[in-house]
Order: sequence, then C-alpha cells, then structure tokens
Amino acid sequence: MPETLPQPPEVDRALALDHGLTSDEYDEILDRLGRTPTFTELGIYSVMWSEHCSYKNSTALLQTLPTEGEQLLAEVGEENAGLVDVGDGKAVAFKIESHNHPSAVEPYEGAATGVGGIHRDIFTMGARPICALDSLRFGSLEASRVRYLFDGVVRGIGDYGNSFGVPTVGGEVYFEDAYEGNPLVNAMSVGVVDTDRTASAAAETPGHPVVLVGATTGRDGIHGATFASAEIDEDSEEDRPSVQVGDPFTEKLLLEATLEAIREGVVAGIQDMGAAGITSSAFEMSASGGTGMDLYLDRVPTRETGMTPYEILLSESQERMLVVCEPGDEETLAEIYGKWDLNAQRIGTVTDTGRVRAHWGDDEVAVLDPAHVAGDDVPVYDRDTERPSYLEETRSFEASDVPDLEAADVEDALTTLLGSPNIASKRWVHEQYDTMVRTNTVVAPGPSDAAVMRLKGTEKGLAVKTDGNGRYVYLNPRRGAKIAVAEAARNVTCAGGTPVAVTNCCNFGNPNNPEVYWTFAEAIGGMGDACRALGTPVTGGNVSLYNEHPEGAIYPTPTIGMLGVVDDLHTQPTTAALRSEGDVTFLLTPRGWTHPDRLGGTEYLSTVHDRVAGDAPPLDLEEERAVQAATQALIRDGLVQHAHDVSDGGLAVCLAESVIHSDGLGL
Amino acid sequence: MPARFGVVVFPGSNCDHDAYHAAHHVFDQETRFIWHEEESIGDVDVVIVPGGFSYGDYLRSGAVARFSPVMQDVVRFAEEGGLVFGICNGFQVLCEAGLLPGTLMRNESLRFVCKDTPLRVENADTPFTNGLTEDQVVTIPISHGEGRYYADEDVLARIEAHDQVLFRYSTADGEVTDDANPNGSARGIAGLVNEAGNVCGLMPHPERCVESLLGGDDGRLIFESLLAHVSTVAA
Amino acid sequence: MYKATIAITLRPSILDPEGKTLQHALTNLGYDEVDQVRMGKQAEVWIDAESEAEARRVATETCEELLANPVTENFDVQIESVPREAAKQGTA
Amino acid sequence: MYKATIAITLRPSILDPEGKTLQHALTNLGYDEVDQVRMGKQAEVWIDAESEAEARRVATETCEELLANPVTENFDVQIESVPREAAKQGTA
Repeated sequence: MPETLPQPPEVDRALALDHGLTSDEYDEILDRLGRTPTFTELGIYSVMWSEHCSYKNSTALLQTLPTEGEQLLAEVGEENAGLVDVGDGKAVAFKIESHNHPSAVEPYEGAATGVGGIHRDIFTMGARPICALDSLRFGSLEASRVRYLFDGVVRGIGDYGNSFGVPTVGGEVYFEDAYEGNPLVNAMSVGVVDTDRTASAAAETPGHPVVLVGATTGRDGIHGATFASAEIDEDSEEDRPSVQVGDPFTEKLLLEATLEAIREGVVAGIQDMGAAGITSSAFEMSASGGTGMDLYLDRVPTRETGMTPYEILLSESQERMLVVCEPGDEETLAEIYGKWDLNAQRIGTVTDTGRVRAHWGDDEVAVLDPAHVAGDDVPVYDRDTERPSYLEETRSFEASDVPDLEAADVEDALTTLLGSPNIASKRWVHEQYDTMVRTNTVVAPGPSDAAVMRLKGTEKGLAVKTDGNGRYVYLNPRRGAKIAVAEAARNVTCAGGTPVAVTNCCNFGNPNNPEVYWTFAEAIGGMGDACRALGTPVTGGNVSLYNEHPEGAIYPTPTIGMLGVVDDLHTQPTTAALRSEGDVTFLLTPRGWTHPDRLGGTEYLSTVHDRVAGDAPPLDLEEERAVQAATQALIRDGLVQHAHDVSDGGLAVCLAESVIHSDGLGL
Repeated sequence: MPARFGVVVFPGSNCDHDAYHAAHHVFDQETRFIWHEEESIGDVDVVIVPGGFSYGDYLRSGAVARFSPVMQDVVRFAEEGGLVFGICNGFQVLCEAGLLPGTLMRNESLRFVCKDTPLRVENADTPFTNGLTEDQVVTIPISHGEGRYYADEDVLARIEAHDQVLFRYSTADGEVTDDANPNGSARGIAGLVNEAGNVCGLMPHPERCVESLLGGDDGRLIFESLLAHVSTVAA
Repeated sequence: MYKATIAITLRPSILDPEGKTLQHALTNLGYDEVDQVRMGKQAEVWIDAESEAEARRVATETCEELLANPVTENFDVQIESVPREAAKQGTA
Repeated sequence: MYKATIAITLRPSILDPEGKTLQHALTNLGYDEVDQVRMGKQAEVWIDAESEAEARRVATETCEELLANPVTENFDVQIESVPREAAKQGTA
C-alpha cells in the first residue's frame, strides 16, 4: 500500500483561477462533471486546457491552413509531427516547436530541453532524427542579460545536440529590441523512417498494457505547460519550483531502445511526454484511440520521495515516453529497455470505459473524459480582433523621409549592414554545434541558403531551412507571413531542392489583446495563401502565445520550417559561393519587373537609419512561384554554378555574401 | 586480404555508425559492432573505439567507458600487438584506460568546436600513417569540447623522443602555431601512438572525410594505411 | 590575503544527470555502499581584503553576480587567511 | 549513513582556463580585490557504511578509481554522519 498522502487543498473557484483556468472554464468543468473536481482533476484540467497543450486560442485559425498533399501520410494533428513520403520507401517526419518561456528563465536548460523534446516528437513516430535546426530571437546585444541568454541558449542547443548525436545543420538568429526579456527559442528536428515502420500515437485496443519507459519521475517543471501560457513578469522567476533539466545521454539510450522496440514489433502505440508529462500522453492517446485508461500512479518509478498523485501526473521530468503494447509483450519491452539501462514499468491498462481513471493504491484520484480534457470537446475560442493603432504611424512612412544615399556613403552603408548582428556571419554560433555527425551532411551551415542532407541508401537528399522575419510581420502581418513561407521555399530552391512541405511555430503575444489577435489571424491567413500558392502544405507545428515583455507584445513572429527534396545528390546541391573565374551572374526576376523603390521594414532602414517603419516589402505569390520554378529547372539542367536568394540587406548584401563565401574570387 | 574491423559501442557513442559506414560501406571491409558488455572482441584485425559521448561524457570524457567489460579484452588485444584506433572520444577512453599517455582536457576556449582542420603529418612510418608522407598537410574535421591534450613535461619529452606524435594542428601550409591550435593541446598534438606503435589516439575524425561528396576525403589515407599494414602483416 | 573556498551545488530539487550516471557506474564497479552521488563545483578565490568579513562579503557578491546560477544553484562560502605569495601559484 | 564531500582540484601547475576567464570577468565587474580564481569539482557521495573510517576508505577508493584523474587532479575527502532518509532528496 503506498504511503498515505497529505490532505490535498480544498477545491474552489479561487483555486481554479490560481491554476490559470478562467471562471467560465471552471463552470464548464463543474457542468460536465456534475460535481466539484478533485484537486488532482483540477491540476489535469489546468495543464491540459493551458494554451500550450490545448491550442484553444489558435485551433480555429490553424484549421484554415492547407494540410492536404498527395505526399502527406500521417493524419495531421496540431501536436503530431507531419509525415511526408519522399519515395524509395522512405518517409520524413519533421516539426518545429518553441521553448521560449523556460529559456527566458534558464537559457541553458530551456534550450537543451527544447531540443530534447522536439527530437522525441520525431522518434515517437518511429523515425530516426537525422538533423536539427533552430530559429532564435533575442533583444539587442547591447544588453548584458541578452548576451547571457544568447550564450546560454547556444551552449544548451550545442551540448544537448552534440551529446545526443544528431547534427545541428541550420537555423537563424535575429536581435531586435522587441524580444527583450522574452527570447524566442524554436527548435526543429527532421527524421527518416521506412514507410512501413511508422508508429501510431493512439491507444486503440482495450486490455493493452500501458508502460512508462525511460527516466525516473521527479518534481521537474511542474506546471511547465501552464507557465508557458502565462506572461513572463518580474516575479515569475521565483514561482518556478523546479527547472526542467535535460539529460542527452539518457535520451540517446531512449532513442535506441525505442527504435529497437518498434523494429521488434512490440509497440502498438507510443507518445512522447512533452509538456504535462504522463497526463498529456495518457489523455491524448486515449482521446485519439477513442478508449480509456486505468492508471496506477503508485507504480511510477519516482526519483524523489513523497510525491503526490498530482505531482506525478503533472511532472515534466524529461526523457520519458508512454508505450501501449499487446498483452504478453511487456517482458520483451522490459528486456529491450533494460539492455539500454532504462525503466519499462507497467503503470496501467487501456480500457473501453471512455474515461481515464488514475488510482493511488485503491483510491481513485481522478476520473475524466479524455475527449473533454484533450479531444474534440476542449473549449475553442475565437477572440475578437482589432487593427493595431501603431499601423497608422508605421504606414505613413515614405522612402523620401530619409536622405537618399550619396555615392560616397554606399560603401559605409554596406559595411554597416554586413557588420550588423542580423546579417553578420553566424560562424561563432554554428561552430559550437557538431554539424557532421552521422556523416550525412552534404552542405553544412555557412555558404548555403539551406542545409542539404544525404538520404543513405538513395540518390536523394533533403534540403532543410528555418525562416521568419518578425519585423515584416509587425509592419504587415499577412504579407510578412507570406514572405516567411516564400523565403524558406526560395532558400530550399537555391540550395538545389524542391520545396515539399512546411511546419510552423507561431510566436505571438497575449491573445486576449484584440490587436495582437488581429496580427495572429492576419499572419495565419497570409501563411495559408503562400502555402497554397507554392504547393507546400502544413504538416503540423506549434503555437506559443503570451510572449510579452514589460512594454508590450513581441513582434508577431511565425517561423517556418521548410522541407525540400533534392532528387540527385551528386549534381543538384548548390551553394551561394562563386565557383570559378569567368562565371556569369544573373539576377532572376519576373518578366517586366521594376524596382519598387520602397524601404519599408528593411535591414538598411533599421540598421543605418534606426527606423522600423513603412510597409513590408512587396511580394506577388504567382511571380514568386514562377521565379522559383525557373531556378529549379536551371539547377536540374546543370546550368547553375551558384545560387543565392536576395533577402535581408537586399541585392548588395546578397552579392557581397557570394564573394565572401567564395575562395578568393571577386565580382 | 580484407581487414576485419570491430567497432566498439558504448551507451552514448554516436560516431559508431559513422566508423562502421566508412570501414564497411566505403572500404568494403568486414565490420561488426562490439557491444560494450561483450567479454571478447572476437576475431578482428583492427578495433575502432569511436567518437561520441560515452556515458554522456559525464565527469570526464571516457572516464566511465573504460570500465566497460569489453575494454578488458581491448587492453589484452592491444598488449598482444593488435591494432587499436581511438577516434575523439575513443582517444579519451584509451588514455583513461592507460593504453595511451596523458589525458584530454576541456578546450581552452571553454567552447565546443566543430570545423575542418589542417594537420601536419609528423610520423609516416606507422600502421596508421604509412599511406602519408612526413610534413604532408591533410584536412580532417574536428568536433569536440574536451580535446586539449595534456601530459606532464617528462611524459611529453618521452613521447617526442620515441617519435610517437602522428599529427599536429597546423596552418594550411604546415606551420604549427598557436592560432592553428583549436583547443590548446600541448605541442599542438592532435594524434599519437603508444611506444609500440599499435595503439593510436586521434582527436580529428577521419571517418567523416572519406567521401568527396561530404566535402573532403583526406581521411581515406588513414584507412588505406591500416588496410596496407594488415595485408603486409598477413602476407 | 584570504582564500575563499566556495561550494556551488545544484538545488536539491534539480535533477543531476551526471550524479545519477556516476552513482550507477560506481555500483557497477562494486561500490554497493554508494547510495547517491551529487556533482557540483568548487571555486577557490584568492581575495586581497582588509579583514575576513570583507573577504566574505566580496566572495558572496561574486557568487550572487557570476559564479553561481541563482535559478539552479546554492553556494556556501568558507574563508581562510593565507600567506600572500602563496596565492600566485595557487598552492595554498 | 555517511556523506563524503570530496574536493577535486587541478594540480597547481596545470593551466585552468575557466579560472582565468572567471578572474578576468570578475575584475571587469569591479572586483579588483580578486587576485586569482581556480575552478574544481565537488562530489557529494552518500555512503551506507558501518563506520566513518569505512566511509572514508570507500570514498578514497572511488576517487582513486574513477572520480579523480591522477594525471591532472588532487582530491580531498571530508566525511560527516548524516540521517538516513535525508539522502533520498539529496537534502543533507
């Protein structure tokens, strides 16, 4: 019999509000249960109805995105990684996710656990991660706190990825005052699986054992999910009982054991434990399987003594997964995980009750309907929107408001741009990452617009890139989001790939602010337009709201993770570097294109004139598609020596970078 | 006469697949993984102790791995003259196991570093370097956070006297300078052999540059040296 | 001249993967008596101060500002008086 | 139950880049009194032994065999008796 428990607090409306639930949500729970929830049940609702887990403020919008494509295999859910068939019997699972709030408090562990979490999302589908990318945004480098956060995040990504043994091959880093105090740390993972070897994330068959595998459970990051849905304020640093700590060594063992168990056919269903630990995986697997679960929490291997059911269910200890297997396979499962020095402890059984029932010894501590907690009956909000007032001021900007560039100043302006943190070389960052482990990296970070990875056993490669520009989206959310997709596709194209599918990470402010929600709705609209026009469906992603800093919301920042396929790995990978003397360089533009003479949102305007104003740069999706199609055809026909997209800093920086990356050539 | 390779796998090794790919797929040699709990390494000509983060590199890189059951047999194999090749983390494990002198400490920059690195060949007369020439410069990638080679002065003197240093970090034209030294290693040492010459430790990763597709193939020369040595010994 | 010996340890609730791995390794080596291992840092700081109290104040401030991570670590300061020239070779 | 607190320090002759960097950073922060910094490790090891001497023997052996690197490090063992259950949370 487990030890007797301390008396849990009395559950009432005030406690529900403390847990981050709204008054209406508490009424919805009382109505659905027909009774007051137990303390443990309240904890479950608070974490599962947080924005981070439920997407309650974004589901309505995200459903407008295109998610069909003949190459897409998995049924797309907001939380699962997308699965794209790339031929040769292989499929690619890829996803990008945010770990912004934990990284603001403890940059090293926040970033490290972000990398660990996204890789688990990939290998929970049976895929072996072959590369990682990131997308980082910080305040200005003038502030020492920003330098501390930047250094900690880069070390965290490096130490975790290098030890876990997956190369970090690409990413982007931006520094803007708007991210002061609330850095954005988006981590992306790309994995490969044989199409007949994927794993399901549902608990489909009553009677199947439910097994907790991986590390032991402690009080790590309890309420990490709710915390991720609350704004960061001065005293939020104290209310973190325990920071989540990543252990890449245990994760490497968990990866090898899990892939081995899936290969041996002893995994019927499996789900990674991300935010909300056991709770999210148990309820989500039951909801998608249309079943229920009986869980016995006293059997969970714990690392600390005296943990209550509430703490065990909500603990976010890292490197753990929930596995459902066929009766009788538990021994093989325990044997495989034991070989890798990991726990594999049966903690319950799948049932047909349509309820998840958590027990502590003989007592039932929670009995809840998974559909209501994590499925279709979770509340969905469609917030009201209001066009932000700042747009009046920013859109009034004319190019003539700033002095034109004299011939004599051109050189200074270019060197200022090339030296600005947003454009300058990021070698200091990616040289701290192992970019080559697993010997698949054909094009590493630096000279190329996108990384190119070899698909061993085929002639193919993958071109992968993360992209986004918060300043453009701030100035014009719809067009800025279109540009994010278009630019990611352009980068993949310039690297010799054909864009295939997208994952997104939507980093926005407080959704209850109508002006913020307007930028979110507009951005999703623009993202959908671009994905449809460029034929790159969305396979899944992540939403991070409540990204605010003392003066207001951060720049609305949807980041895009783009997957492209390189058909012939030996001839098509292309970099920005000039290759040989006598080569001729062309500027590829749509027919009848003329220079729009607009400076809105440019790096030049911000760096040289210290102004963020105007409208986002013009973009015509039809023309964009045509230019990319032409570039892909030229590369396929072997006519292209080097290719580079014109983006931050414009044509001047684009040409300068091509020279800088070349081997002593000029232009 | 093919050479039989054995690649040791510790929990946490992550370059084991890369070494296997090089030996088996690129050089078409008989190669097998040796799990760290196996008592015997079996019938092999060359044992590769690969790179990675054995046991998470906790405490010191390689500190825990050397106690794995397989290491007892690797030490026996080495003492009997068998070829043992420790790459990166493998070099650290061989030092911890006492098969190679000195130790590998945290990089002087206190940062992990991963980049292509020029190396100058110091001794071309060993099973690992007979396919190279002295003073030749090859470019092989490094990827480590604890790669600073250290040994007491008297040990360093003995290593130099027995010509045990195989590679030093250098500039592209073979100058051994402080700037060319990525981690602060004593005497710019990137790789060395034991006095008998059959056990080698190398911080750079030759298995990462045996295919021009990946940007360089100077690493082939080391594998080719091993194959040449095994075939002459067997003949 | 004073020498501060500062123990910087992870707060008890914070997971220590390194300690966990080493405890496991020691048990495998036959040290069954070893029940748990927690790894931390030790900083030795030589301080040119007028008094022990002054040295303790400086040592504590350097921890709060730089040497210890307030989110995940606790620190404990021991102060001892040391001969001046010993500091140079760090032999005290 | 005993707790060994083990200080593992670099031998004085060996370069300590971390200590050098931290000493430099502290001077930049205005701590001119800081003359030198040396960084080392501290291992806390909970040992279920019959006597203090037994605990000291085990602690010393774990250092000689694993925790300390004889080529570059010295180690110093302090032993104290601790209540049994405190070990589980590492709160002792």
